[in-house]
Amino acid sequence: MNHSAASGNFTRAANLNPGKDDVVNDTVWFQALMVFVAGFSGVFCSLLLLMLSIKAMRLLSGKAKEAPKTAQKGGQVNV
Amino acid sequence: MNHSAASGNFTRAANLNPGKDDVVNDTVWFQALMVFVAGFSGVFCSLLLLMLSIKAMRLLSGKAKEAPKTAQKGGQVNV
Amino acid sequence: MNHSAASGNFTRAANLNPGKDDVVNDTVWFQALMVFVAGFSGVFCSLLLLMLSIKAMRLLSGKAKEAPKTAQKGGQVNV
Amino acid sequence: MFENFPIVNQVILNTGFFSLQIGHVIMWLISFLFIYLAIRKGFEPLLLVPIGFGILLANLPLAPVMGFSQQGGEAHRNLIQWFYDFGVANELIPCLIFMGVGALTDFGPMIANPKTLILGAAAQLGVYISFFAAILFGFSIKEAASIGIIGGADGPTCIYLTAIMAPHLLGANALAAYSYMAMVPLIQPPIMRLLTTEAERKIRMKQVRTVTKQEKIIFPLLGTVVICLIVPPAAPLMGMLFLGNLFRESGVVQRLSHAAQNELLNIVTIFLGVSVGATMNAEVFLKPQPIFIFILGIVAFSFSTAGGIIMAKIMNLFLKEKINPLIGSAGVSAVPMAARVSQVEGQKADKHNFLLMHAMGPNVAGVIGTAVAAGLFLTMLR
Amino acid sequence: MFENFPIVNQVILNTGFFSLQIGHVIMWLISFLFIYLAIRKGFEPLLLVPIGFGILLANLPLAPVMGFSQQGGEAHRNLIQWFYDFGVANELIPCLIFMGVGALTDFGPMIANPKTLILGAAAQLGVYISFFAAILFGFSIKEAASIGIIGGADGPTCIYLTAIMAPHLLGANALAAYSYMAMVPLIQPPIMRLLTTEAERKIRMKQVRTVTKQEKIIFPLLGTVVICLIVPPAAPLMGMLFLGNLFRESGVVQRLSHAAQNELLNIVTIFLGVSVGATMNAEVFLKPQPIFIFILGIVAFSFSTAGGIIMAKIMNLFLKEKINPLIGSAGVSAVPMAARVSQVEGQKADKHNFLLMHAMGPNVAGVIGTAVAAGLFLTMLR
Amino acid sequence: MFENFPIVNQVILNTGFFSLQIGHVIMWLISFLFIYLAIRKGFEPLLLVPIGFGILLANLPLAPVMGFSQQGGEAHRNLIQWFYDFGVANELIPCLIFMGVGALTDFGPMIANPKTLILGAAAQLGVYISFFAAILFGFSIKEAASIGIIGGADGPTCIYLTAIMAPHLLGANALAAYSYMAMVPLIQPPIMRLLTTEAERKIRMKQVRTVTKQEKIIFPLLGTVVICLIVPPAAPLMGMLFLGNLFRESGVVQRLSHAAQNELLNIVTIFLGVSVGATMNAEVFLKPQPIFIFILGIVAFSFSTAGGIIMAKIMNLFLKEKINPLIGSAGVSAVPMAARVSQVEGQKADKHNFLLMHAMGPNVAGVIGTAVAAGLFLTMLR
Ligand code: NA
Ligand code: NA
Ligand code: NA
Repeated sequence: MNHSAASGNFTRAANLNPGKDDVVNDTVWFQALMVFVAGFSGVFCSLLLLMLSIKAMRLLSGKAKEAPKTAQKGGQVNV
Repeated sequence: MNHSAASGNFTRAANLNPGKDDVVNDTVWFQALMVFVAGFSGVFCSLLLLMLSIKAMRLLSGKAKEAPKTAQKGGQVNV
Repeated sequence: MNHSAASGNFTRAANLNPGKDDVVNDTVWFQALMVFVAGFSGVFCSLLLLMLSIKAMRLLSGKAKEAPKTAQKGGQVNV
Repeated sequence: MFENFPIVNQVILNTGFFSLQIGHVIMWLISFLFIYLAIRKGFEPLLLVPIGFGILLANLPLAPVMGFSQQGGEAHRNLIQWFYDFGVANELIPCLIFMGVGALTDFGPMIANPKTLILGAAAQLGVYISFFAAILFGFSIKEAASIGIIGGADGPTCIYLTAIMAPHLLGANALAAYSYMAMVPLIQPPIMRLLTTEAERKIRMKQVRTVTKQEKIIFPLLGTVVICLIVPPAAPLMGMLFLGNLFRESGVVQRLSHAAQNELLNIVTIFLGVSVGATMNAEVFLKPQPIFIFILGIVAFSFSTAGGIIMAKIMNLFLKEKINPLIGSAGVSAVPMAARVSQVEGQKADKHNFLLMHAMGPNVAGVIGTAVAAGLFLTMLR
Repeated sequence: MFENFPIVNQVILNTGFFSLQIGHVIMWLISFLFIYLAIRKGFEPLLLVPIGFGILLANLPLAPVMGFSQQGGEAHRNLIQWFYDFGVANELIPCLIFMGVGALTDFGPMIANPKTLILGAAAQLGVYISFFAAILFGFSIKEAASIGIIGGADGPTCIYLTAIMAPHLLGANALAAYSYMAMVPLIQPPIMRLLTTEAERKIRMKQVRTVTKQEKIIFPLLGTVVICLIVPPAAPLMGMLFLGNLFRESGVVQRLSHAAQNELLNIVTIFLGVSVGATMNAEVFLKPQPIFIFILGIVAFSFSTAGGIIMAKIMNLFLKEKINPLIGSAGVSAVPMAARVSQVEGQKADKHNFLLMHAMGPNVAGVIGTAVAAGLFLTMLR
Repeated sequence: MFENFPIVNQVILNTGFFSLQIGHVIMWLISFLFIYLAIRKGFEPLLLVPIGFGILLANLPLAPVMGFSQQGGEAHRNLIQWFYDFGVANELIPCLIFMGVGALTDFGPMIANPKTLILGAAAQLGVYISFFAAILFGFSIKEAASIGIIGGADGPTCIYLTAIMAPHLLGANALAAYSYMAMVPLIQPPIMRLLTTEAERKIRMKQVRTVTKQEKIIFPLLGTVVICLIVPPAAPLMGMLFLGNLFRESGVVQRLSHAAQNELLNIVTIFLGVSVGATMNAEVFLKPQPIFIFILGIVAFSFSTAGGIIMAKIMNLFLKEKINPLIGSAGVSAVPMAARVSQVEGQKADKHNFLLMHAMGPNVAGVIGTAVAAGLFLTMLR
């Protein structure tokens, strides 16, 4: 099953890195700003969502017993 | 040296698995019974033979000293 | 970067091992002597040079403090 | 949404949310179920925790975990695909685990009482019964072999054979094998009580003789030659099992024995578990086959248990010193749990009847029995 | 010299002396510098000792260390090229190190105080500031991303992203990342004092509530699903981090948790360090880029520190129970050092103010923040 | 036999019995011999137990252990072929073992007394004598080099060079090298007594000066540069040896040093031993060559021992403070056994003469000497 990450049309369209010696023109400058904004807000959204999920987990499992009964300490490796 | 296990003429002859959706016809049924018998008796023969070898080993090494003198405990790894 | 060890002109020129069943003729005999001399003296030169460098290291770091202050014993692995 | 901001648009389009299907969520629940069973109920945690997590990883839409992803024109293996291709598909890890198992296993009780090997052989009955039943269920003969071997109650052998014979069933087979191994204390007792009389359960067996160090060192060499001559395809598994055992018994290579049963065993167990779990994405798993496999698994374990007990009773017809049939069920090699079950059942009948060491004989014999069964399937069907 | 003795001549011609260039010697000095910093000044020794030695190996003329050497017509990988191709270039080792980090990390303080995640996010500011600055410096956008991620103060993530985006900058990026992580106790305090008032530094925070074992077990599963759905390319890193954490918190797989944080972590660290160092031969390293990278690295770390502190002050505008902004800088995830720096600065203001556990929240949150940032760069730029 | 039952017939035909030849049985005996020597006589057990078992595995007819087996049209590597191709043929494992050796070795005695390096060089005499003798025996020059290096009494270096120069002799060379290393306490004493006078054996040597930590840290860096500049092809072995030593002496990377000399060393030793042993099937081994190799091996060890002693006597002509020639034989780097032999012989002459630390100098110098010799063979002959 080939989970190839949908290759960003962003790279194709703006052909941002024609090679290491690309000239810093306005499109690159603008694209970089877009990456800045999209990236940083992406980080905030992700971690905010994780924060909310942790709070939700807390509510749901609030009443749960303190220490769940874990399995006997089977040192031997079962085949 | 190419130790290729002699590919069973069994698979070629009876072409048992033309694909996952093979119809359970009598030849497959019979073949499966053959595999059942050959396999199970094979397991018995192998383990019986191993049993006999252990008994033989016991006789031969019966008189051997109890704990063989093992090497000094050389912790250092010799290059 | 391809650090291919300059392949010895020695092997090409004297084509020393035309195959395991080569006849021990005088050129092989002489070549082997050359390898003996070059190899053994190479070992001596290398180890002599190492000996001199150790002596030099001793002089330079002679006055250095006895046990340099090593870092605190940070058990935790820093990511 | 953010058409005029192509990048933001692209970030949002490439999140997993848009490719999330109900199948993924179901597989998450299956993953959490097995992790729960492993942690709270102690179901083979060393395997089912990494397998459970592997299932979770395999069902994260668009996540480059299994398969290949394009990078500058070339197809690069994703993270877990490396573990799978170089650890499971090439049959390497199951053999390395067997080396660790060999270094952990004391064959003494079996060497002391060689006829327990017959119990170990008989306890493979479930393998062939469920193999045959699988054919009737419509599985191909190779698939049936991989399902049958679940009855051997031996994780590495099951994964080893399935990876060769029917890789698409790897996840389901491994899950069934490890789950039923964990449920041995539930599955076996009823069958053991059903097939044995009170008197038989009370049979006291003579003290197991002490086996000399010399015998314990010679046995792995003997076993390798005998087994691998009869069933060459079993050589990788048997060879590593007996190599690990030689490390253990030789007493002069503690470093190697320690590495085989700790460092190496733990590291490869992580890779095995995660990669086996990661084969279970929704398309492969959410089909009728796994359900059949779980049914056949119970059939296999029950008949294996029965096979061992019945064989013990048959042998008692001929033996002067009777065998307590309760140790027969230990031929189902969930080492050492099956042997403990025999001990517990034995003590229910007679508190002072210690069967553990006697049951260890068939228990370790069953490990060899299942590897031989797998080798024979390979001889016949590859 | 010894024309009539071809072999002697050949031995001499093939010594490294004749191919030695000034660039090699400079790289030796760089190697010795970082080994000195690692051993005498305690600069991330676990990484900088092998990296430093790798630099030395990569700059021995004619030595078959990296690259390929001809052997009977075929090109064979040299020693370290094996480690690089099968450990770094295929992104494997950084993920295995993250599994060890996960097994070493206690997310408790963060679960107890989820809003510290916002500090962890804000502390990625330096990543994007230096990303943008790198573009202005003329780096390509992929190179800029690999330089920006240095600001995340996270070795494995930096190596993971650089190996995909700009492999030719791997040595410089890794050196900068690990050096600045080691200098966190020098870089952060001035910025922390600059951006906070005496009163703010004295803020006492409520005792961190105890987190139940159940929450600690559920969190890695929750985190994997949430993060990998939003940023699929972060799945390899995040998956392994949370797998290691599940091993730790489940309490039933000590063997696997121990292997992940000791045997496996130590072995792969050796291979990672040596192979990263060995990419730094003179031609690749002795160029202006590394200097810019080191400058941008300082910029990144400073803004990351500032980002965390400023965010804490912003949050205080809305929060009843104030956060001591000094823990904001711990969002720069040099775990656990950045948290210790917060504690030390806190105690300078008020000897009895113990901020360590509070600072661990943003500290571990920053690990997730940087991996998410790397994932987003991959979504946008691969 | 069971014609009408094709499967049963096939199972029987595919057992190893029908393909068993006398050669296989002879190799079994050789395997059991070396396992016996390793376990009962303590002959290098860490290597000879796995090598012995590898020989057994390689001589099980039809067993898919080495080589390739057909699976659905493609040729798949068998189990041990994986270890061989990715551990021995690519020269990886010998270098990793050298890293472990470096982490185990204290170069202090050699740094304290640098002239012991000359003894280490002289003790390579046997390498070149047996190299030359091998040519006279009709071996090709590459084969002769691989046989000569046995005289260096250094397992990893011998396997490293043989895998490049004459892979078909790998089994025989490794067996000879490790057997003779184990027999150093038998081979050396007669030669030591033959070449030294009673007075010489009584020579007391000045207390070895303590070497500063700083010198011990600088030495591996110095050694890497000096040796790898003169003999670039020795870089993989020498680089790893000194990297391991740097881990040991730096004192700030205990985790890495511990991994290098325990986990990593033990795991790769298992793979090395089994795969080297598994190259010894009957066709390759049951030929005259191994016999010659064993003869030349004795020649090599004897001349190496003699070389070290004679050099010590020569040096005494020029030195004020005499060297006890008995430490010269320790230049044959079976570390630390050869040094112990010098101590024992010294005490036979004078009970209170402790030569061990003095003998450790040439002993560890011999490790470098042999690796340099191997590097020079590669420079001249590859
Ligand atoms: Na079994
Ligand atoms: Na971070
Ligand atoms: Na040597």
